[in-house]
Amino acid sequence: MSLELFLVLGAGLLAIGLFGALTQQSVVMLMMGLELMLNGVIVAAAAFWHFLAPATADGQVLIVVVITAMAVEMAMGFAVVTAIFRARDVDMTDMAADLKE
Amino acid sequence: MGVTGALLRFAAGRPHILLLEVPGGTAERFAVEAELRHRCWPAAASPAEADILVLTGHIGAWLMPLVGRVWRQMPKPRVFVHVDSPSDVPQLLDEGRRRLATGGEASEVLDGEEQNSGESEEEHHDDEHGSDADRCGGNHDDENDENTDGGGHGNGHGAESEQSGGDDHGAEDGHDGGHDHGGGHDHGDGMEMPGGLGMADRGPDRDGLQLDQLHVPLGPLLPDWPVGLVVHTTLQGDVVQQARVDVLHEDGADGDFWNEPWRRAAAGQEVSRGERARRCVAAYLDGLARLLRVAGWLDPAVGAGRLRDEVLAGARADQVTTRLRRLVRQLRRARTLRWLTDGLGVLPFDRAEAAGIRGPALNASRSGGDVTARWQAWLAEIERTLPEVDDPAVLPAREGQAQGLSEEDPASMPALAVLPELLEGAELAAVRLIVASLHPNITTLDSRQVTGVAGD
Amino acid sequence: MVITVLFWILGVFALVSGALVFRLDSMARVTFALLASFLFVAGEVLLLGLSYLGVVIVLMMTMEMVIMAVFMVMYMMNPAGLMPMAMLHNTRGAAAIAGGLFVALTTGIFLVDWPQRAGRPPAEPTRALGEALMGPQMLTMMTLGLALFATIVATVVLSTHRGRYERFGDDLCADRPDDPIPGGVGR
Amino acid sequence: MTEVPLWSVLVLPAVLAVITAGTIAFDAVLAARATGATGSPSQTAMVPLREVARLLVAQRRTTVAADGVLWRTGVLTVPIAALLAAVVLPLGGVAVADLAVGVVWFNAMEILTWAAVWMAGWGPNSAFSLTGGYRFVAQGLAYELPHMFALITAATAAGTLRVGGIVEAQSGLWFVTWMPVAFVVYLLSAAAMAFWGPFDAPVGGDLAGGAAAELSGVDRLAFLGGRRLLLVVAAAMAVPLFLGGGNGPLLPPWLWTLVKTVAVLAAIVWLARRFPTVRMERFAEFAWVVLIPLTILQALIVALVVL
Repeated sequence: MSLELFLVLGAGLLAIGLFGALTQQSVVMLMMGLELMLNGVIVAAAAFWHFLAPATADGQVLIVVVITAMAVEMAMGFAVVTAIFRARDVDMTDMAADLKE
Repeated sequence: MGVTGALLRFAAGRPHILLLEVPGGTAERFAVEAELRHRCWPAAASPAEADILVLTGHIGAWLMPLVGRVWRQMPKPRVFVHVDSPSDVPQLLDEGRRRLATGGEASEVLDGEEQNSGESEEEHHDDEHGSDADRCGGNHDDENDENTDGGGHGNGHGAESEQSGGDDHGAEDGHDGGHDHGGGHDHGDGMEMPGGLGMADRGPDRDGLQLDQLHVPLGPLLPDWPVGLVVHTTLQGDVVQQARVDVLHEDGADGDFWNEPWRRAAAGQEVSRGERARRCVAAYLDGLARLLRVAGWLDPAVGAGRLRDEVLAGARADQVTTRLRRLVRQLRRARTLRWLTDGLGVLPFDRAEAAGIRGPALNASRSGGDVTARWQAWLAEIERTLPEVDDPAVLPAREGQAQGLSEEDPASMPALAVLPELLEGAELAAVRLIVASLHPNITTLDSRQVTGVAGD
Repeated sequence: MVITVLFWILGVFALVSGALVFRLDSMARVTFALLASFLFVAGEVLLLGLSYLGVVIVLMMTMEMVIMAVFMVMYMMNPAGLMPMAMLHNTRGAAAIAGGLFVALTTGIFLVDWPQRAGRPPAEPTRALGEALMGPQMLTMMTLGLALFATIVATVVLSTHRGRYERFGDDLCADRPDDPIPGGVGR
Repeated sequence: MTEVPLWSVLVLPAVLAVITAGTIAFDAVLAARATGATGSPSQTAMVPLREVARLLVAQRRTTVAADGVLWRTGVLTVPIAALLAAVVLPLGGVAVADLAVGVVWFNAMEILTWAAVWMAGWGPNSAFSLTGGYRFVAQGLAYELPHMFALITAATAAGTLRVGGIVEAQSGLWFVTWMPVAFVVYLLSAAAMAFWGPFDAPVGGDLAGGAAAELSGVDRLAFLGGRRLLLVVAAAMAVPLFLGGGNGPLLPPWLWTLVKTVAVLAAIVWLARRFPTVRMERFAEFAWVVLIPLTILQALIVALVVL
């Protein structure tokens, strides 16, 4: 167990999340990709705290901020999806792009 | 086998009973309920929970397949008991328990039915969606066929329900086309789904979103549900968007239990006023018991059921008055129950009058017209009628003819006419309460009198 | 030793369930695969000695994913996955980008000369976190919290189509709100 | 706090199972009293055993196009979450794991049932079952915030998240005396989290059993048994949080804990039969408009007192 291993795990989660966020057409699935990327950030932040600077709480604060960001992202995401869905009956990013018109 | 056998015998000491009533089985249902109370055997809410299926009433060729479906949804070991006469009940239940203790039934009439309709006995087909699709596939306008479909699921399990919340937005094309009543089937016209399931259509919901719809029939084989009623609902989530009422009417069913005194009086027999009053009080108590069970308040529901049985068995007024008044007082004071039923299923006075509703339900529509007003009107009616139960005066024959069912339960028939509009926009829990509060007593209806009647 | 084994198990499961999010057909399963990924990461965080944050991740993410499941089933095509279908675009490019990112990050991770561990973890990391959040940075955090809260409320308001004029009438004088399903208090 | 002896790992499930069986029997007694039947005490004591035997020999059902994975996961998660939540329960000063973040742990494990009940409702592919699952999510959203504030109130007063620490802080005055609102809200949410009456809408009879409508055999045993276990654990948690844990005169602490737990449980089970099922469309508004402000106010008062 070492810093590098945890960071590789975090990078793996980040890459999977990025892949999902880039490929998925649906807004909700895109959000899942984003959440998975943030998941990777959590692992990395916890590892940095534990292996590099356990005396300060900076890593912990980062995790708290990430968790909060996820909650906010989800609330906003669903609100936006609901609004789009109501207005145009679509939940796909490709179709939402047409909304620019 | 030794251990399993011992476990079976031990477990059969307290079997869960799924009690279903079909037209013509009211007196038998009361006998079974009384016996279950006496033995402390719990009532099952669904086939999956039940060990013994107890059916009261007349099962004709039309109901048989539906009963078979409920039967096949029950886990083994399982036992089927059909009660024909109230006096047989203790003996039949003992017999049922004995059969359960020895492993239940492998097959009988109901399993035979299974083969006829070409369904395999595989566990995986317990809900038979596949066969539904086969049977109903082509003929959407055939009322009878559709109702068969509905009823089978009507006990609420498995149901067509499928993937509620919804199948598929992608399926909107090719749907919706051939149905003349916005409900009907969810079996897709062309698209076949795994397991033979249909896909959901979509429709606007109350928040202005296009969401999936499901077509779920409620009844007729559903505990605590008016006998013979089938409500075809179109659900979004648990909100009923559309409701259509059907009545199960099968040839050969006996006359209704509730209007028996009037019928006898009309036929020239001597019937006392007290006997008539007993039926009235019992009918409202039975309605209360059902409403309270649906509301999830079991103890007073049991109390109402006990009082109902005592009144019917001929207890003198002074024997039951104290307890009856205590129950009425308890319910009048029940603030939580009022809080929960206020504002549900509001039936305005002019609408009620136009629909021809009379009696307590009409009185209730003067004072709010919601579910609360209706059950409170029952309480008032019980208190009003109770002193008459010992009246020995003979009921004149023409009163029997003139009042017939109307005196005993005036709400029943017009209630069906207003039911759909009350149910639309309500959630499932509210639907159950509204239906219970209208107490539609369907079996007495002539099938011609209701629009959209199905059956034979 | 036990901890190393646990790290590998939890890590592999976290990655696998993360990948399943984009492989499964059923939207319900997708949501709970993501939840599983979060729970395994929470396990890793617990391994690192951050008990409070690990448990909070379990708590927050379970709630979040259950709510997400509701929305997934409501808005998504094919929520039960009964109809196999692909809803992807630009798969190849995305795979290249994501793969490239992963390779770059991994290379970086092993090339960088990480500094030595500075200090020891405090006896109560939770208290240290609380003091960091509510100590010197208290005002910042409170402002941040309020701002985020306001954002949530604002977006939710924007996405509903019924406001107080619909509920209480145009002159806001109605005694009871006109809701499709009345609530228990009457506000 | 005492070192954790290994035996407690075995004793905890056993004690919980006995109390759970007692709860079922007590509920059966109350039900029998309502029917007017006079069941003999030995028959009543048999009720939980008969129920277990009945479900053990019954066949497990499946339904068409069921989501088996999520269904079984959901069903199994209920008892597992209840057991995990129970590890922080102190029995007279000894807990299986007196975690530094015990209160949050308890809360997190209890929230796992949200996912569990939803999955159990979703799995069988049946409308009533799914509605039951959704009802529990709605219920969770209604009860959870007041519940969290109630937990936070107790933790604030003790200045620690460790359950053992909260008990120690009550060696003088029990928390229930000066935070009654939090205690009442906690009891409400204990019934709500175990979807016990009057909050039993998710498995309500009007939905033919709701989330449990399609369950039979061992699955039903795990789901409904887990639900009762959860009720026991939630009620038992009220003791260290608000009722002084094992503190009390004369009796040894472990006995006091048991006595108080049984009393809280009996009260919940008895009260459940006194009310009809509360629907969330009504309760949610009440929870958010009335209970949340009340519990925040309670937490504020407690925080001011502690400062």
